[in-house]
Amino acid sequence: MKLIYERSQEGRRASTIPDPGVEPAEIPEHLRRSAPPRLPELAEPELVRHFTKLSTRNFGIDTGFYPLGSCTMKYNPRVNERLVGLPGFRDLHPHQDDADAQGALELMWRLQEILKEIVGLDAVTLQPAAGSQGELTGLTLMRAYFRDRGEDEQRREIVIPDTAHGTNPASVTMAGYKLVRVKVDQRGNIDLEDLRGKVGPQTAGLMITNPSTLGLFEEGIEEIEQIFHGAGALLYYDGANLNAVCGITRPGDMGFDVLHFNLHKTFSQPHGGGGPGAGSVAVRDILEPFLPAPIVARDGDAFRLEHDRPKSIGRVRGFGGPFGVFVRAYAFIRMWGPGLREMSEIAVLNANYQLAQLREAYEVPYDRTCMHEFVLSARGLKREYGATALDVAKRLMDYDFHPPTVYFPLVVPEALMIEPTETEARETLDEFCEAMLQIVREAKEEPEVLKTAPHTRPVSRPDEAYAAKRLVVRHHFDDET
Amino acid sequence: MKLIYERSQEGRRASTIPDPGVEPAEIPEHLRRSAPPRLPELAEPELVRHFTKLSTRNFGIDTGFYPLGSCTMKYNPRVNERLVGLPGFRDLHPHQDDADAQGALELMWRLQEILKEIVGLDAVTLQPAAGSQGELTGLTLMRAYFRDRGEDEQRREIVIPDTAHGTNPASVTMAGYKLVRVKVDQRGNIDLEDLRGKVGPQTAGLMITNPSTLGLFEEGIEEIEQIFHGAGALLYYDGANLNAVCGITRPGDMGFDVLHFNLHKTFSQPHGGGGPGAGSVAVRDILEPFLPAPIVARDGDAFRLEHDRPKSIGRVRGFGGPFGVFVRAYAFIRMWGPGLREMSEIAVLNANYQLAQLREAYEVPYDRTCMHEFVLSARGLKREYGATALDVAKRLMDYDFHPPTVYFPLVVPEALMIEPTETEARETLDEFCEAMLQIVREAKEEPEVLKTAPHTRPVSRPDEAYAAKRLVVRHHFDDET
Amino acid sequence: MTFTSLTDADREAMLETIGVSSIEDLFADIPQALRLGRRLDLEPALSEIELSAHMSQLAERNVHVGRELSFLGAGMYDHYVPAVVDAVLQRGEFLTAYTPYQPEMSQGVLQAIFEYQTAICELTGMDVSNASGYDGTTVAADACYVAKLATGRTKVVLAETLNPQARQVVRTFAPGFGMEVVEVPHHDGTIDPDELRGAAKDAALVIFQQPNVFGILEDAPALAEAASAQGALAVAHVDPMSLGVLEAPGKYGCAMAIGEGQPAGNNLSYGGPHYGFLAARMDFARQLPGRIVGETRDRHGARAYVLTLQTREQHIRREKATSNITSNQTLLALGGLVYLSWLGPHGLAEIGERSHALAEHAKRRLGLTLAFDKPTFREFVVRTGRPAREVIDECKQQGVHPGYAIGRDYPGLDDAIMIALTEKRTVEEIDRLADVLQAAGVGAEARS
Amino acid sequence: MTFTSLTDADREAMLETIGVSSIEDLFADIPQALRLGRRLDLEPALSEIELSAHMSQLAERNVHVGRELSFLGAGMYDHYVPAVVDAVLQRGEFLTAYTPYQPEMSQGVLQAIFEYQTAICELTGMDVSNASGYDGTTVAADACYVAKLATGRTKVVLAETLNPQARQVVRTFAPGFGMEVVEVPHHDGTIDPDELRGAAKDAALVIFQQPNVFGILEDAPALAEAASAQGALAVAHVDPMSLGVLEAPGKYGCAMAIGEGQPAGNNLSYGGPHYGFLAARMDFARQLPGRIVGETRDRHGARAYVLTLQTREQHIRREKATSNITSNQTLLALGGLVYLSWLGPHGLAEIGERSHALAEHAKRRLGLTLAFDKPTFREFVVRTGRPAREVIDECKQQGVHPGYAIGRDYPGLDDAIMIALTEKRTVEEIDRLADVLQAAGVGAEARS
Ligand SMILES: Cc1ncc(COP(=O)(O)O)c(C=O)c1O
Ligand SMILES: Cc1ncc(COP(=O)(O)O)c(C=O)c1O
Repeated sequence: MKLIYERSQEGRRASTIPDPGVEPAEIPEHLRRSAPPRLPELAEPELVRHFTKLSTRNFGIDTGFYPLGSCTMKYNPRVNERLVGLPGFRDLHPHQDDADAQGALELMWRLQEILKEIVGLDAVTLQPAAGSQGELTGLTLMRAYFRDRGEDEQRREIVIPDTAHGTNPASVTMAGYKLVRVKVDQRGNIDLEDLRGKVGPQTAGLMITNPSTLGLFEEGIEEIEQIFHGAGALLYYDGANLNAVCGITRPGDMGFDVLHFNLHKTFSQPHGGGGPGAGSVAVRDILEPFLPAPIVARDGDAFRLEHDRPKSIGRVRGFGGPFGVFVRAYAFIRMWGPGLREMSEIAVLNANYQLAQLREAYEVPYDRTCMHEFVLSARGLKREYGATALDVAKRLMDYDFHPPTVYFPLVVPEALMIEPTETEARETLDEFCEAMLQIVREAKEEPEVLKTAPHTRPVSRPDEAYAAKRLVVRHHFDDET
Repeated sequence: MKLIYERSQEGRRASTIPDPGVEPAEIPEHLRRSAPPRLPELAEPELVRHFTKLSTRNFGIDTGFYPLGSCTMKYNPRVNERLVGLPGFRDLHPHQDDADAQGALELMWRLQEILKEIVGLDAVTLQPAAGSQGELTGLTLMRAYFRDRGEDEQRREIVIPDTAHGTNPASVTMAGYKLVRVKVDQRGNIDLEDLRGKVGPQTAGLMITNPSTLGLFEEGIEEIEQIFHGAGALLYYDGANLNAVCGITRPGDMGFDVLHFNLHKTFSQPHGGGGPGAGSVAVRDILEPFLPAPIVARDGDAFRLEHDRPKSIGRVRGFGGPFGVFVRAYAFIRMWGPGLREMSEIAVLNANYQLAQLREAYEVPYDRTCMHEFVLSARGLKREYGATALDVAKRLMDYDFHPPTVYFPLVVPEALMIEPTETEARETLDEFCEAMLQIVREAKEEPEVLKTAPHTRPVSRPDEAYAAKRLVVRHHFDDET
Repeated sequence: MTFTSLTDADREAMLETIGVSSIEDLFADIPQALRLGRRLDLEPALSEIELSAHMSQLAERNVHVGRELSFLGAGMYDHYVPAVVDAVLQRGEFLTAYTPYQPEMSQGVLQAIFEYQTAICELTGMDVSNASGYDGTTVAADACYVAKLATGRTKVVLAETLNPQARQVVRTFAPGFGMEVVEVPHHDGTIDPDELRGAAKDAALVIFQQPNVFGILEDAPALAEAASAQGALAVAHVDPMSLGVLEAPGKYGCAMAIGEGQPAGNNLSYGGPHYGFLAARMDFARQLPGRIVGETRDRHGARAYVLTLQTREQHIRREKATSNITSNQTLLALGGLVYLSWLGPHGLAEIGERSHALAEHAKRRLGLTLAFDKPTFREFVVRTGRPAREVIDECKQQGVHPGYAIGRDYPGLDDAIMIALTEKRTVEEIDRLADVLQAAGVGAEARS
Repeated sequence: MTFTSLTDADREAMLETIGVSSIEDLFADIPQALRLGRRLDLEPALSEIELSAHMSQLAERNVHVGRELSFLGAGMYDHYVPAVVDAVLQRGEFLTAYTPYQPEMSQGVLQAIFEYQTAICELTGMDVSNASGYDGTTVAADACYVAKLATGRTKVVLAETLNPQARQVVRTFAPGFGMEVVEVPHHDGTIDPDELRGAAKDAALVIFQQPNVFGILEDAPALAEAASAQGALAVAHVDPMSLGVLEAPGKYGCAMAIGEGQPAGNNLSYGGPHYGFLAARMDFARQLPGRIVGETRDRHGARAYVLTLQTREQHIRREKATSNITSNQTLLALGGLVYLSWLGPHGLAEIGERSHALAEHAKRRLGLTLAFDKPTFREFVVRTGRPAREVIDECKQQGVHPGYAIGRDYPGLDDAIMIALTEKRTVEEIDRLADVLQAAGVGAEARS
């Protein structure tokens, strides 16, 4: 379909800007805009049609099942959209005085308290903008802690398992740490043998998800904790998979010292085609002095932004964090209440239910009870019929499902990582499994159908190499050369 | 796709109702519900998916061009949806005391004033729920007027041209009047010869749209006015086509005594798949005493609902009328302001522009400058290639257009009644015309394509006779016999 | 220019295609004398920004149910409308579509109406429902016309305990229908079935309300039976929110069930737009007003939905139509469907039970004299011993609207207030009501 | 139960399929000692009805810009967000989707991002934009990392007139990046190009802000030239709403342009979520952080959009990635695109001109001493002669927030207030500001 710039016609517009009836004001000539930006020009009806049509070329949770592993694509309650739209939240200026933002501050304070209870840690900063930024914040906190103890120069390494999400190693580098990789054993756990050899006085910490990106609970977690704490190092918990364990087990109780939440995953934020998120960070008391300022503090019935934190690492984002995300996360948790455990139970039940139906037809690299997600391998299909994980993913589209995450974690060849979440009905889980099984039959009987899939979407297999080669990353207007 | 009842599973639900913590209360046994209504049972995620999917099987103005003649399918400004959602409007109880509803009453009063100015009449009731109800209200007002003059027994007839919309004759009957039909002449005007013979002391009034449903201005309107007023009868103006003449000519100035607006057409109300609407009625002073109560009155800076209207015909609907519709209509008019004339100018320009492109390929029964809409005939196509107006309509769907109104007005065989409205861009008008011309070529070259159209919609040519025969008008549950 | 795309270049090209030199030329058919010849005398155009400010100011001057504690009911109720309702209604494909004349373009709304019809039939125990009427008053007039067509009789019998606005609307239109209206007075808040039986002789229909205008439960089965015994159609005007706990009219012999849809899924919106519902036994399907959707199959045999029984309607039958209705209240009815689906049978029953229980609690807590000592549902009338308007004004000073001054509609009840409870109200709020009433000198002994 | 579908029957059937007897069995891999063994200590669950009431109470305790007349700016501005923005963002297909990893499922959002990238490039005069950064502060840190990768240098030079929060964020992360930060102080509100040239020696980049933190127009071309002369990347932190009237950074030699997107299409929302934008010359495309959408063709040759240059990204390159960003701010950036499309070039210029003109009018009308006597854009700093916090408190008593107490960030400005104007403000409102300031003993002679 046309780009909005291709629908544009000179002289059209949707907006009318009020004329304040005052004298026009000067801009120094050499700073004045020389040529107007070629923004779209179209009247409001065309604007609405353009974006309405664009939306129909997109698939969201509201459209159907979206088992994108590691992303926790659960239903986003509609009431939350109404709540963030309350003028008292939506139109509140972040420089408003604390006294005139008590409702917002109370909400943030309550959320901090809730998050602490859920993970069993002592203090929370809501500031980080997303999980990745939470990681960078957490690692920076660890550095500040060690610097404070005079160990920063000594402790330069962060240990990460091969199963880790790409953000973990990337964050390690950006925090100025050196990456040390540890292997995974036959059961999908961290290889303790390998690990012991890699932890020592040079170690700043460990960084893992638990359950891991294989969807498996780290069975040696107690020993791992001893290894790191025994070496004077810290443990970082990537909270991306927290949906598996709320109310069941707590990272703080497992011995983790610092973690980030992905509020947008666990606590149901509309992912908006890529974001926004929130990567709130929780820490054990020893790390609290270093948290970014401001933090919401409570004095009796009053709430305030506490800016004065002398040991703080500083600010990681503007203002107090992505407030709209807090509103939704807080609302979501309040609707579950103390029964939040049930959310995780059903997430895990749903995943195991699907795993049970698919474990015969696909390979299961680590065949254990899974947590909220599971990883299959299409290796067998590839070997026998030449059908790859990508082919399976593309073919699923024709059955009206969003594909799972593919080719991750990297330790599993032809990986298909499936996370159904707790908000899916049994029929949907069944239908997806039927499609997955049907695709296995198709791979056998008519592999071409897979290779050329999808057949029902607006486009099919866009050429990524061609895109990277041409590098057309913006519209070029006709009159350009 | 499945009905919501077919997605239903016993024991599921979306709602949680707070428990007030008081003693349960009794209902007398013989009045208690014996078996629960089988409403859908599903969790909120499934609910949202169901209706989201249903919506994708529907076509609105936001989807594309919707030239449904006589229905004025113009763009519905999004800001209006925000405005009706303001708590001060949305959550205002209609029994609220006038003193605590001043904003709402002022809005209604202002709308009354605006409507009077637009049509050149003296008083307005906002109460009627839709155009049809406006008609019935207007006719009932006429009867009250004549009753008051002692002429009700004598004046039993309402004259209506053959071009009239079906609601006009239906309303005449429901108001207890007798229908007298008058013919249309070669130019699409009311046949004055025929008319003169039909108007006399037995005549209560005339009921027409102007422009007529042929999209043509009634050229003899001045004479017609004299005929009716000369006979002591009244003139009723069906305001469905007001979009053609705002700021250009006024029904009151033409001599009409009573009219209804279709606020939802002219002043852009989302039609919501069938409604809501509003059929506000304006009258000349002689009819004012009979208007339904309440009416919004102004005393200085205060506004109130005036209930005490001794000669009133009584109430035609609950409360003051469809308030949400007033909010949108008022907002729409305020955005145009005194330049509202331009709205009608462009509506008329757009229609003539399309007519100019289509007048060769289709038959134009009355070949004049049209107003905001025009009527083509597919008679030629039918004669030569067997392609009917219905076939043209169905085939247009494959070009992503909503078809025009077909087979109306009745005086035109194989009628296609096209109303583009002022909110369409020239390119859209062009694309539609190209499709219309392409369809003529198809009719010639591959008529089967038309006969079996549409080919791209979820269903194609549902069997209406079969529906009427079976009369399945509700879901029947499996356990029913 | 905001909602139109016409540029000067467009204008010129288009005029040229048409073959005229100015837009003015397009209006040549309008006699000069009738041209307005001046700009409309309207206030200056507002941009969206200015409009929003202006409308916010107007809205601010209304005391909505979020700004005071309100026990107003009397036909319109402050039930909670969940966010999913708005989310669905704001989908442009529903919002900006019109009547599904072309089924291929409108399966979405057609199926939704079919589902709505099913829900209304389930609630009321009827066989067929139309796609909606204007509101809870106009469907009463609609029912009269149906009854006339079905029975050939012209007498309309209304219970005095039917909502006064509904009775007024019937009175407005009955003469046009060629019908005459008779009312049966209430005794101590309810209708006497025997008296009704007498009045129903030769009547086309009898309309009564359950729960009635005072919130009181009529002996609805007996009223229906009294009407039917005379060959009149028994029509129950029912509150949808009561139908999780009260018997469906279809189960006690009614020919039709009608009502106001607002409590089930529509915002209060100062009285509209809302939907009225009208459902009937299958015998009357061909006399019903308005749209009806039926199931059928398409060219390929696939299930599909269409407007059916169109031969009843004005666009086909014209002066012989069963009604003149065209635009109806589909969007609001869709809101009703989404709401009822959100509730499910259990949610609906819970709202009924809990609103009712709260009302009974309020009766006890307030300890005021009841105007009528009969079983009620979620709404009841108390006597305050003072002019109701004064009491209401004093309570409103304290931010509480205690209820509806029903003396406006029923003489002799000038000191009465009708108090409505919904699931949104709490025990604490009822305590507050008790306090402000007490402060207004009402129910002094009530403080516990 | 509200957001899950699990019935008891489902549960049993599912456990049976899995082959376990209870849900507890599924957690067998979790060591007993680590199980929580109690319910979470959280407040009782709320129904949607109760939640709405609770959240409304919280929201009511915030004084939002609709409740007082506000001249607050300082990086976040009260521009009008039109209704179309919400309408588009609330489309479930956009709202509830995630990163377009599978282009066939996500052409809608991919094309939208491509359109957004184009709009940002047009505004800034750059060749390539990413799909969004977190906000206007984090993109400053992003720019540092890009510059390090691109130049191999490690020195960061920040203008002191860059937003203090942005500077703080850079300072937080620079050590981890292996970079050190130098600040160039302002003189009388602006940066001296010559001094900057000195500081920029061996620097990876220089970040300055236009208009700067005081609303003052820097001699941006000269600053860019001073940075470039030293081989440092010149990075302009710009306000999108200024770019209808102020020159595009790409036109005066900047390597990158970054900024806070909030003023262009996002609600204030107490500081987030918003979008940050980051655009660059094509030379730096391979060093940019985050998603970038590119045009390509599909299997059938049709135009299509995909995430491109993914080899920069963490999921491919892991510890060698140009950034760790995954989730970004696409929905907010989409809001920006819709907003900028609603404005068009003329609307954007008008807002710039009119906000600016209102600000100049306010300067005249208030007649207060300016903290710095230099040309500004839509925001300016005045001295009140009294502690700013006191003045602000007194004005707020009258329902007017006069602006930001910038002394918080810049010592020596304790009596200064920064006043921001947008197109939403009117001459009457400026009069009101003058009145309340006067009542607070500020600008006594200003009353005309
Ligand atoms: C395991 C894991 N860790 C970290 C992240 C990064 O989180 P975010 O996308 O919020 O930056 C993700 C998700 O993308 C993830 O799946
Ligand atoms: C010419 C004409 N008159 C009357 C009506 C009836 O108006 P409404 O649908 O609002 O009842 C319509 C529209 O349906 C119409 O087109």
